[in-house]
Amino acid sequence: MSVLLEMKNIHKVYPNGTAASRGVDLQIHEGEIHALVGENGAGKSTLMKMLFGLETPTSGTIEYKGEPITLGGPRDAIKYGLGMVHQHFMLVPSLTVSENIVLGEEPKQGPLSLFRDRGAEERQIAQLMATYGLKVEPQAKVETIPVGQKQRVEILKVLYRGARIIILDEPTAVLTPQETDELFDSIKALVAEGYTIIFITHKLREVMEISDRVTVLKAGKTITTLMTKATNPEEISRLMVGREVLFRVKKRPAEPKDAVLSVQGLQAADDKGAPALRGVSLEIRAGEVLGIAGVEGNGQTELVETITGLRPSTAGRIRYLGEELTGRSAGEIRAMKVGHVPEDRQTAGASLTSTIAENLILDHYRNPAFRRGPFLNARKIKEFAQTMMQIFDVRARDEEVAAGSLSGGNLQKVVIARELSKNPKLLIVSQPTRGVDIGAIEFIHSEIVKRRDGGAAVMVVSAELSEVMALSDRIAVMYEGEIVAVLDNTEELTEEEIGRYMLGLGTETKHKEHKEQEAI
Amino acid sequence: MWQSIWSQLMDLTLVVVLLRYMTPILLAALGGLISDIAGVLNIGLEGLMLISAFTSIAVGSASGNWLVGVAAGMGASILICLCMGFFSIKLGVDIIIAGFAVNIFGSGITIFLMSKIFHVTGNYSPSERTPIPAVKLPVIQDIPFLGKLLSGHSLMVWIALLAVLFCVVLIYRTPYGVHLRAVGEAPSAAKSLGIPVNRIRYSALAWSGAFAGLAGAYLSMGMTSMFVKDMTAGTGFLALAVVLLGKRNPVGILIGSLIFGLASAVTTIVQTTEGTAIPSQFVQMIPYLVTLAALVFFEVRKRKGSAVPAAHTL
Amino acid sequence: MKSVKDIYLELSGIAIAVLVALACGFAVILATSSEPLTALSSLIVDPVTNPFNIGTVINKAVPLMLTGLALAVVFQAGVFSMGAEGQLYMGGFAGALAGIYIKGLPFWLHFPVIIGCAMAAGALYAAIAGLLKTYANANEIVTTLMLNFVAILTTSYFVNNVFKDPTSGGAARMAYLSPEVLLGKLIPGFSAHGGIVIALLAVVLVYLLLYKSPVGYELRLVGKNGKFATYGGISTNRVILTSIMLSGALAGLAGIVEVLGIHGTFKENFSAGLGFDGIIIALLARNHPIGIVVASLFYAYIQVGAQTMQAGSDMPREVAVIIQVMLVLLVSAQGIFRLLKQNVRTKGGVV
Amino acid sequence: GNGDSSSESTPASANGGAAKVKVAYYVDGMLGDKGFFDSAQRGVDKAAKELGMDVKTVEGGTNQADWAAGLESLVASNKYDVIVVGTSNMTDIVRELAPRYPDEKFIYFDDNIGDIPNIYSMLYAQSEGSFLAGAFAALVTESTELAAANPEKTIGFIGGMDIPIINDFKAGYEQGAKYVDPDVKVVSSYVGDFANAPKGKELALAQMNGQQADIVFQVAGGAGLGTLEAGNEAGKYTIGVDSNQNALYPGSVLTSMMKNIDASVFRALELFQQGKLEFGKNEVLGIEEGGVGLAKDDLYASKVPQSIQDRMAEIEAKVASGEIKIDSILN
Ligand SMILES: Nc1ncnc2c1ncn2[C@@H]1O[C@H](COP(=O)(O)OP(=O)(O)OP(=O)(O)O)[C@@H](O)[C@H]1O
Ligand SMILES: Nc1ncnc2c1ncn2[C@@H]1O[C@H](COP(=O)(O)OP(=O)(O)OP(=O)(O)O)[C@@H](O)[C@H]1O
Ligand SMILES: [Mg+2]
Ligand SMILES: [Mg+2]
Repeated sequence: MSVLLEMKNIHKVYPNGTAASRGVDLQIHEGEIHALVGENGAGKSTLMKMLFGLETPTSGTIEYKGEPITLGGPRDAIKYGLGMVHQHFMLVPSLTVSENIVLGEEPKQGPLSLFRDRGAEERQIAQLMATYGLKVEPQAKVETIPVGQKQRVEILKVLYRGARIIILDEPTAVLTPQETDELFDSIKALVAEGYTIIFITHKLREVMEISDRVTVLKAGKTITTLMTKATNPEEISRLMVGREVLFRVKKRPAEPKDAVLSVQGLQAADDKGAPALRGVSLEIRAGEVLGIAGVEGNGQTELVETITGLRPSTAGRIRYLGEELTGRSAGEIRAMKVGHVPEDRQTAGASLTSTIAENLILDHYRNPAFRRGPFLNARKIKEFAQTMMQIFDVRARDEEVAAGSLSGGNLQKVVIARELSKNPKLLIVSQPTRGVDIGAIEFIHSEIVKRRDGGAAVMVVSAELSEVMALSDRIAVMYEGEIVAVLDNTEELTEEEIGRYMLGLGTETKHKEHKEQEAI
Repeated sequence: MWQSIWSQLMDLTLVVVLLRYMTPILLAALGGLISDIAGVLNIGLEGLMLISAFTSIAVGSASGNWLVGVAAGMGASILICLCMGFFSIKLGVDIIIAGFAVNIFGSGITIFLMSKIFHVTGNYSPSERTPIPAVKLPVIQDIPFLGKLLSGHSLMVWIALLAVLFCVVLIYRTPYGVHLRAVGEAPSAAKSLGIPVNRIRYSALAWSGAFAGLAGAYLSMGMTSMFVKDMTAGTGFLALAVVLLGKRNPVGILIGSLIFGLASAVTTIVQTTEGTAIPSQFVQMIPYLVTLAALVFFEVRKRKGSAVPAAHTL
Repeated sequence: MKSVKDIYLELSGIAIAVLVALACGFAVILATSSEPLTALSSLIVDPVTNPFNIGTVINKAVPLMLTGLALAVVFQAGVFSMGAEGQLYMGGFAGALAGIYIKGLPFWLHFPVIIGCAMAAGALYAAIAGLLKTYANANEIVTTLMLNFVAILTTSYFVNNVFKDPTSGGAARMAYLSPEVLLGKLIPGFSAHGGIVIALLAVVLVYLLLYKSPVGYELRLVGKNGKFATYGGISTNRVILTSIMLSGALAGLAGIVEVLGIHGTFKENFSAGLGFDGIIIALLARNHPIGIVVASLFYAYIQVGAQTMQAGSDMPREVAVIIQVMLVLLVSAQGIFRLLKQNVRTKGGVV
Repeated sequence: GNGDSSSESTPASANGGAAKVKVAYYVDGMLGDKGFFDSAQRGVDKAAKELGMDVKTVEGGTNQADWAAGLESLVASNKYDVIVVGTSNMTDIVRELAPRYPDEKFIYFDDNIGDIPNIYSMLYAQSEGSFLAGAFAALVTESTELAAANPEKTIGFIGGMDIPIINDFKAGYEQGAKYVDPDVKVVSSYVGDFANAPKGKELALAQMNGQQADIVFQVAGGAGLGTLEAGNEAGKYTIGVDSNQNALYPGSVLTSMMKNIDASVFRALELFQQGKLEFGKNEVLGIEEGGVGLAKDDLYASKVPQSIQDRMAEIEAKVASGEIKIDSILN
């Protein structure tokens, strides 16, 4: 295979002084799937932004087919056939899917080509979708479609621009396993047509499954590039993190005690007013982890929000340690030692423009122990924040750093630290490791298990089936706003079996346990 | 009073007055709209209108041609907007500060130029008047009802109404319009697609300058034939309110301007009716109270439409 | 927190901006004046050399500090109120009424009652916009702009009719307040009045409130990320309403301090845009109370400079105003700071 | 007077070697109102030209808070022999300030300042002038000789703001109209400020078209210019204010109610130069003293029917002699 793109000795210093790349080399061969891995903040996204012309390297050269090129902006990159799907969606929410796809390259008509040609737009998009099997409702506003479809829109955008080299920055972080499979099918189809793919992920399983070669970055430097066939996840993770990483969570069998949370016949509506929970009943006992599995959009989000008081219920009851939670405000519920790690850490889980310390004291600023007279006790807060950062290994200069400047993994650690620092009796954790590197995953998982062993009731919601299976003692499967099965997480339980329930194809035999659960 | 309002409604005087009050607000608000959807809220409409009002009448009377005057007014206003862009986009001045600066500047520079060029203070009424012509529709003007409704309005009234259509087409029917919205809503997304974000912002400011320019020209060469210092007297801020009242969409802005125009027209009638017992200050409040009421009405109605109650109120 | 280097960069940035602004101003002066040196020195030197002018700078800075604070409080909560002007009128009005019509109180009680009435009136008036925002989701820019007109017209009606001092002749004003409740001169012979003490006190209190108290924590959190605050169990509506009312109280305080310090009673049109100047001050100071002190003094300084230049040279008022605008624009040009920092940080690199 | 100023170095001046009288005029607002500020400026300018005085005008701007300090810095600079200042807005400020600078001299216009030895003040009986305007308007609306006068006995008044000083004009205007004919209706409206010319025009058009007012008296500064334009456009009549505005729209602006501030300021300055100005004196300048009156220029002579001119001369004489008593709402 010929070398299509080469980045040589790339350095990048951001205006705020962060050295994100410190001599990176990368070679991309034509027609390959090239995986890029590394810890959070290793400089993967930065490198790709430079390749796509969004950032300018401080020094170093980029070559296309052996010729040095300069990329003044995305337009230049598009000329060389580059396309990029960004880690955080680059979509305009109030525009429609098709407007987003053609944005900047609209088909035009009329005098001086002044007007949009909506007919041509529709035709071209329909054809594109048919060719690559990526279906999205073209006239829907982007703000109304689910993440999986947003991802497709991003890929369609790239294809529409005729890109031959496609950069995918953590495309699977927000996808369900099914959606990931579909994405991989599309990627394989593209490669078969001669496209070149650069693929960033934290999931080594995916690296092994789909890539031809893999480059490992660490702290802004290239460690090495390996043939995927000639390596294994253990080796990659050792190169990334610099030590052995455990892939299975070590945990003892659960010793469940009294029920902490019991939910009965819970109903609630989604944002548009349609029923999202249609009578959910479940129970979590102290010292156990209940995993919630399900294809995203089957009511998991609403379930968590209703229990934590962020969404009103329309029927049913929630009891927590013998007290009624229904109708209480989020503030009251949080004050009752309910911890909640929300699925969306960027907006709900953290205030990016506030400092780390400010993010950490969300539950404590009203606490007299953190007061001095009518004021906040700055010294106490500082001590607290520093302790938390130490315990949870949050890597940042100090506690006054804006949360937004942390890498995803570190930010997630801040959120987890805050929720665990209140010693919750009930801990509800949504997507705890989305977009987080393997070292941090290991850490977060072990913290969750520690809490369970400390006697907390834990609910884990994750789109990552493997994560649910690794952490849970029992697994409840949600389908269309109902719990269709509650399964004991034993050695015999397989992903396939859970998958069947997730798709609504459950069998009678397993429904037995489901009924049992309802009887409680 | 009611009788007076009724009779003026019937003989369409109310409509004619309404259109005159509506026009400058509508034009300036459309300008505000375009910059606002591109993410650069233009607080400087007031100053821009003053600058254009002065420039257009000065150039119009010097050249003896209203069209040249209007063009000059628009040009001056666009130029100031580009300077605003330079300060806010290039030098990072907060766009709101830049807008206030334009307002202060507009008031000062017009008075200064008036005294330097025409050696007058306070106001300038050229001896040669070059008003923006009124449109008399040949046959229609003789039809009783239709004639008064459609004929005899200043050309700028029609331009303002057409400008609504123009903005609809510009924003929703052209690629440029989509780019405007993208730049305002998700600049980094726009940038990642190679859309020149800053250039779009400059252009949006230029549009707002063009429309504010038309509005200003109408004040000095349409509604009146003179420039009076600070003659906008808050119109730019009302236009800003209408941008937001109209939910950032041209038709909404038309409705907002009509509501405001109607309230002003009715206020004028109330104010000129003999023997109203209401103190004048309270009569003058009517347009503002009506705007408030309209805002609340639209919001409450919208909220009734959505099924989910806001999760957390007080 | 900022490192010493950052502060150093910031300061040199400001110095550069001021120099550029002065250069621009000097160019304008050269082009329009026949005595540019006199004009320039009266613009820059006069406000700080003559004690009378220093007092004037301080007096002008006082209401700016208070309205600047008022707006910083709402801006920090993510609410773009433009209503300080109307709230200021309401505050000055109610405070003056309390000063004139509440009789028989000893000074030490009367004064706080006046201040309290003014702040309460400002807060209550602001609450209208706050309630419209939280309950009807009505855009605060529109409501506050409209309410400004309503406040000015309402007070105008009352001061011209109901509460007009019969001896005031053609100028509409209420009766003068008794001298003992007025803010007297701080030092005899020096024109600065006691308002500066109130303003600085307010700065300290607002600073403590915003940065050191739980209320301030909630307020800033709502401003920075309302979703996060909601998730954390903070009622965003309550916080928004609190911030708007707090802002109204501060604007009301600005009104009554002007009344007690400068005018002696409530006069029609006494504010002349102080509420809008406050927006500029708050933005210049990036909503920080300490910055507001500096920004207000700077703004007052250039305003007085513009006046002394007009009085002391052949510069017309308008040119002075234009130079004033240039100074504000350039000093707030963050781009200059950004470029400076970037050059320092990435120096040595190929850009 | 200001006999001794030998210490001052004077540039070669018109009046042969003698030191120039230095005059400062403090405007508590901005010039360009085409009203009393401008009028006083004309008086000051005339003094500069004809009496060779050295004149400096300082505009205080619209912020009231600046005025006291602005005037004081002018006074304290000690550069001027006499300071011209006026309007009812400055009364309290000057009353407080003048006693603290007993060596400075003030000429005060448009209000009476009371018993302060270093101030000479002049008050214009604007209600007297407005009375004449009202009588004139009533005669016009009832006229059969004027083409645009309709049978309706309605006249209009447009004020800048609903404030006492404006309402004093209005009160005089109404008294004048009722004097001529008690049945005349007066329609009054206010612009809300002194700048919004388009609104001044709309209000006038509404009075003229909606209420059949055939003549409108404007007391609205810059906004009033819109009113005058409306009269011209609607083919109706208007009355200007403060200075002679007859020439703005000949034949439509039939006359103007003038406050002769320029003449009186000039007169005071002239007396000052001659050392004859009586400081400590308060004068009320009415019709008799030439302080107020209608503008009777060539346009007036040619456009106003002789019968009305005659009636006005008669009424004026009665006002001047005190036969007609006019109530002012001020004081
Ligand atoms: N715009 C920026 N300005 C300043 N620093 C930045 C910026 N973007 C990224 N960084 C910093 O550069 C470093 C590398 O970030 P980058 O986004 O490339 O990491 P990454 O490898 O993509 O991490 P992740 O796995 O979390 O996506 C980090 O320390 C980050 O904080
Ligand atoms: N302007 C900036 N200044 C400082 N840091 C920044 C800036 N922009 C982004 N970063 C940080 O750079 C890091 C990488 O950014 P990016 O957005 O690629 O990843 P992320 O989603 O935060 O992390 P992850 O991929 O682990 O989920 C993040 O920590 C981000 O917060
Ligand atoms: Mg990344
Ligand atoms: Mg008549």
